[in-house]
Amino acid sequence: MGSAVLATRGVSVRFGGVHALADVDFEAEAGAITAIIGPNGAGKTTLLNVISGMVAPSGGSIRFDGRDITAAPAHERARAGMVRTFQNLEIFSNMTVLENVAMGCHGRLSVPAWHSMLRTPRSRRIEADIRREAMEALEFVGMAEYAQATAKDLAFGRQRALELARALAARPRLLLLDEPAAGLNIAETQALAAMIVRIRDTYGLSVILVEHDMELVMGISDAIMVLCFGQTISRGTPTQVQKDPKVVAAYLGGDEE
Amino acid sequence: MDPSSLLQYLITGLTLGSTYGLTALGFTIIFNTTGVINFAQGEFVMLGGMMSVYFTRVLGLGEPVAVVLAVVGATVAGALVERLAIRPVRDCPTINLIIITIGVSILIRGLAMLAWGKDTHVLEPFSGDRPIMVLGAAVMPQALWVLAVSLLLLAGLKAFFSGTIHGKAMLACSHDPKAASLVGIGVQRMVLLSFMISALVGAVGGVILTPITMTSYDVGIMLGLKGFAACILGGLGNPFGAAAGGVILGVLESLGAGFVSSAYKDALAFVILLALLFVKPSGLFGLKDTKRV
Amino acid sequence: MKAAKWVVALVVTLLSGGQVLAADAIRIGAIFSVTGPASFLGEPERNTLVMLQDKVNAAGGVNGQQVEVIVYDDESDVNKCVMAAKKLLDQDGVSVVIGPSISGNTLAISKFFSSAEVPLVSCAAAEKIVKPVDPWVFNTPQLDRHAVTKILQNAKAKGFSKLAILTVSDGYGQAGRAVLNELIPAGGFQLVADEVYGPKDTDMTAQLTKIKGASPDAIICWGTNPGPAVVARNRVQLGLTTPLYMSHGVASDKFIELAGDAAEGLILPAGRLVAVDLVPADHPQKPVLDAYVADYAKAYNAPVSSFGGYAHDAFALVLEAVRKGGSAKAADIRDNLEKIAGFAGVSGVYTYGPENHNGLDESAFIMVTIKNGTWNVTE
Amino acid sequence: MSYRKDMIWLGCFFVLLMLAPAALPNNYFLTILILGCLHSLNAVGLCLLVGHAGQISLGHAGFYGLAAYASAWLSATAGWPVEASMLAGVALTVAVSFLIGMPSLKLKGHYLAMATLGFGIILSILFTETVDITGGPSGFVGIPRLSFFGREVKKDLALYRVVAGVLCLAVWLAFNLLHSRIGRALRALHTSEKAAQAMGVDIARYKLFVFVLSAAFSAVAGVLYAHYLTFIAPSSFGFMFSVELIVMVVLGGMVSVPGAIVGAFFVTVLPEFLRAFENIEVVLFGAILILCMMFMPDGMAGGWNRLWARVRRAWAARGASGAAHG
Repeated sequence: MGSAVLATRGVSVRFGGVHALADVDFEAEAGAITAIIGPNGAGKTTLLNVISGMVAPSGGSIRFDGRDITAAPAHERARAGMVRTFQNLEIFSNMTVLENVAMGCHGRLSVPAWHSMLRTPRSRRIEADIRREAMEALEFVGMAEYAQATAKDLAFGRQRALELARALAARPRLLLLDEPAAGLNIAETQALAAMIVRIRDTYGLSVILVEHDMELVMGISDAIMVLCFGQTISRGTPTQVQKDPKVVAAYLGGDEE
Repeated sequence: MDPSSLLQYLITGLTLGSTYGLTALGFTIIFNTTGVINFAQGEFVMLGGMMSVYFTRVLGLGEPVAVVLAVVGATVAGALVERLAIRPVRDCPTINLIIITIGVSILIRGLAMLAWGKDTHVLEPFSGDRPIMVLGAAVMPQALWVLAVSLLLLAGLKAFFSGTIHGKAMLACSHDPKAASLVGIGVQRMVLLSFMISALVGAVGGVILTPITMTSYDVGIMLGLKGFAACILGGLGNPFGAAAGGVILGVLESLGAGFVSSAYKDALAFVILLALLFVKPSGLFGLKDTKRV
Repeated sequence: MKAAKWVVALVVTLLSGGQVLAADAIRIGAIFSVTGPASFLGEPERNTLVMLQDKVNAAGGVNGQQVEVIVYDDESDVNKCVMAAKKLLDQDGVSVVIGPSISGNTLAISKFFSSAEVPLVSCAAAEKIVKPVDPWVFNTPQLDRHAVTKILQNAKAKGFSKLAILTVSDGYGQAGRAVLNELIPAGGFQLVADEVYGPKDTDMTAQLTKIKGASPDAIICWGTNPGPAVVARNRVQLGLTTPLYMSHGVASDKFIELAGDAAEGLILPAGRLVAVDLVPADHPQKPVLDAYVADYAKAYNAPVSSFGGYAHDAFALVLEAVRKGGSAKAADIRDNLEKIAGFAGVSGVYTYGPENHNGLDESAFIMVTIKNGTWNVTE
Repeated sequence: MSYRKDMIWLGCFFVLLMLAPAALPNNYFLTILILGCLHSLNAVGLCLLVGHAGQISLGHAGFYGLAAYASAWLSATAGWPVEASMLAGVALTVAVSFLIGMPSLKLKGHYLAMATLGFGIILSILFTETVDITGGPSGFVGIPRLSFFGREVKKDLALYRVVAGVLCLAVWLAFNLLHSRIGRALRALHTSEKAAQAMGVDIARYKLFVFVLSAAFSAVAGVLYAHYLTFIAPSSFGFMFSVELIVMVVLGGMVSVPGAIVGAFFVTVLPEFLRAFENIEVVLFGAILILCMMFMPDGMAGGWNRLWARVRRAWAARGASGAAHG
């Protein structure tokens, strides 16, 4: 398994007395789209939060590109090339679309603060680079024309695309998508699926996908892990997982899904 | 240090702390329904004290009548503040509302100064000023009044919030105003009610404190400041935390003055408050993370 | 650009708002803390000055010239005081200024007066104002040093040796504390406790308990209302029988009202204004005191305060200088102020000189005791 | 607003500041202008901190005072040259704000307000009680006047130009910052700390940076204040002044630097206007504050923008109808 871009070993998370995650081993291979699925409350988003550094695990370790990042804060993980989106849209609502995407370049195109304050030539060059690359990312998701709009004025689907563009502008090696299809209609979901594949193919990055929409997951995933009540109950290719009786039982006995 | 001195410091701190706690209680009630720190809270306390002085001295009313009138007057003032200054801008960001309450406090203070002058006034203690000696420490009868009324108010609020429809509705507003209005609670009415109740609590405090602390048009600033500190110390949103925070602050000040230095007693109290905040970022009895300002 | 238009509009309004005054009147500026924490000083001072202005003008003015008093309120704030001083000097072109009410503000603006060469007659008491002597700066209140000396004389006579002090942490208390710390050891006393309370504090039990532990023969409290009234009350509440001296800062009926029964037996130095009825008829201050009390009662239907007296004396001294020198020019007023000797005012008998810009001594004070809710002279 | 528009505004503002004294008859107005500029300097720093990064501070009066006292003590008591004292005063304040900011900025909302308020009060108690150093409540007397290389800035006019120049410089720095990646990061962490972190923003560092920067602005204002007035007293640096500074920023519209400056001048000058009303002044001030917040919820900057938009619409409508008639 030398090609795993991300691997967790024995990750556990407790909220109060509840085990949100129990001893989870997870791996995502480089260049692959890996999905995490499971019924509501299975701990999918918690796992994503642990991976991205938003939640500290109570046990276990996380390796990214072979480096142990268990103790690294979220912003360092982002700078190391791991960028995520959020299930409940965390766009910078009062900023313009372009500025939102420019935030994606923040960690990568950096310059000491005094350059920015004095607006030195170096700072101006960086700002120009940021602007150019942010526009490229916007063009990639087909939103160049909205560059100057205020983010909160966009339609919901566009806000999702904006989050994706913002993540892309960071040129991540690993993209974490937290329920990117939530709230999208069928057509939009199909476009999203195509977009995710195109992103992977164009930039050669790895994707970890947490998603409820089974059609989307089964359609584009290379590997799937199924969580139930904080524990891994199955893993494999989409076909393997679909046939796994434990998975079927979990979903049927689970809830509304 | 002999034990009777220590006891005296504790008693002093407790009395002082009750004054802070009472102000803090008012802060909590408004914060819980609106998320606003009402900078005019100290002014309600001042109004209670000044009005009872006015009614007894100038109008020559008996103390019980004057006290009731003063509390009613301050409650009306609380209602007016909500109707005239808060309701018209209810959709504004919290910080705007806070600035408005600063304006309200300046306004009320100014009006009080115009109406009643800049002098300091006293009110006769309710049951004389002959101290009761306890193990060599003096306890003022009025201090007992303060403690008793504070406890009564706390118990009353507790009963109100957990036992009455209106109280429960107010709590609901604090948790989720949208949901509250969906289930048919008039959020605006609750906000009005919260201003009235907190003005009432403040005014009662002002009335019972005045015999100990005296009063003048500008006492509200200091009380507001200490009351806010007490609130934060106890954990915003928790009435019992607020009362406890007040008492802790008062005792800290009194012990600081007694054992460390009277010049630095306030500084000492704030140093300890800050240290506690850094260990417990949402106060001693904080219920939940608060929203940002 | 918005700021631009705004400022221009503002300037125009300010300019047009400037008063136009009679050209031949003697212009006297005044800065008092009419509002803010020090309003208990500034309000009677302002009232006194306005009253005296009307009285003098009604009587035909000084040397045939009317007097024009321009009063600004510094709101007890040093920035506002500086602005008021600049306004008086640069815009109103006054030839002398009376005030400010508080020491800090006086110290903040005094150098403007030396450089503008306009005399300033302050109503604040700090020694720093007149020591070292600034040729252009005078003051009228009795110095803290004189009050402390009076208290210590009394304490010595009573055979006290261990003293405790309790002072307020504002400018008044700080100045008193410094003098007390100097004169108590110098007078052969032992200072056993040195406690402080805040200007807004409402309970001094803790400080008094600590003082009690040091078992002094007497306590000296230095502050202005309402703090000392709280101290007096707390002392009784704690059952303390140690004698308590107060400063002249509380020498007003208001203090007795605030302290109530707890004021009984307290001793303090006070100007004669506090007990006008007790001043012998042949005392040089008697006519001045009587007139001031009567005028003030008539004009404001309110009791006088010694603070108003400071403004009274400042105004009277300035007019005396104008009258004597026959000139209302700034430099002449300064020169003639220094020549004033034996001039009876409300606060005492003034004798200024090139090295003495305060003009009073201990004789400006009498020691009084509060008995049955009123003042009694103890010497 | 684009960077270019901001620069044009700054240019106009600078010219206005430099020309203003010519229209003023005397020193009294200069005093107001100088204080207005110093308050603006404070407000611009707070605008970055409160308006953009969303971190409240009720302790900046303490920083203003700390720098003023440090520079006053170094120059008057320790005999340092004024320039060196001012630098040291600012440096000390920056260091102190760093130490205060580190633990405080972990707190949020009202708790952060309380922590900064607490530090502000502790500082102001120190100013009052360390009588031997600060002169205590009656103030610090005999601070040397502002001077450069041994040459004292005697005239108020010259001193005003220095202060106005420093203000413009500070505004320039603020504009540069706001139009850079740092400004974006500050606004981003204001809206969503989670998302900002996910974009690689070290939010603790950025909060601390902007906190220290705003303290530095206040410190620069403080040292200039001390060496302008040559007298300082603790009452100028109390809790109420911190509140007043926040009022200036909010009145200005929170996020607008020009707004903060207008707010600062407004709060500085308004009492001078109201002085004629004597005792009613305080009441009027309170009422005006309430009315401003009611009718200009997004501050003076917002009010101006709306007014301007309306004027432009009216203009366009008139132009259109004119064209139709023609």
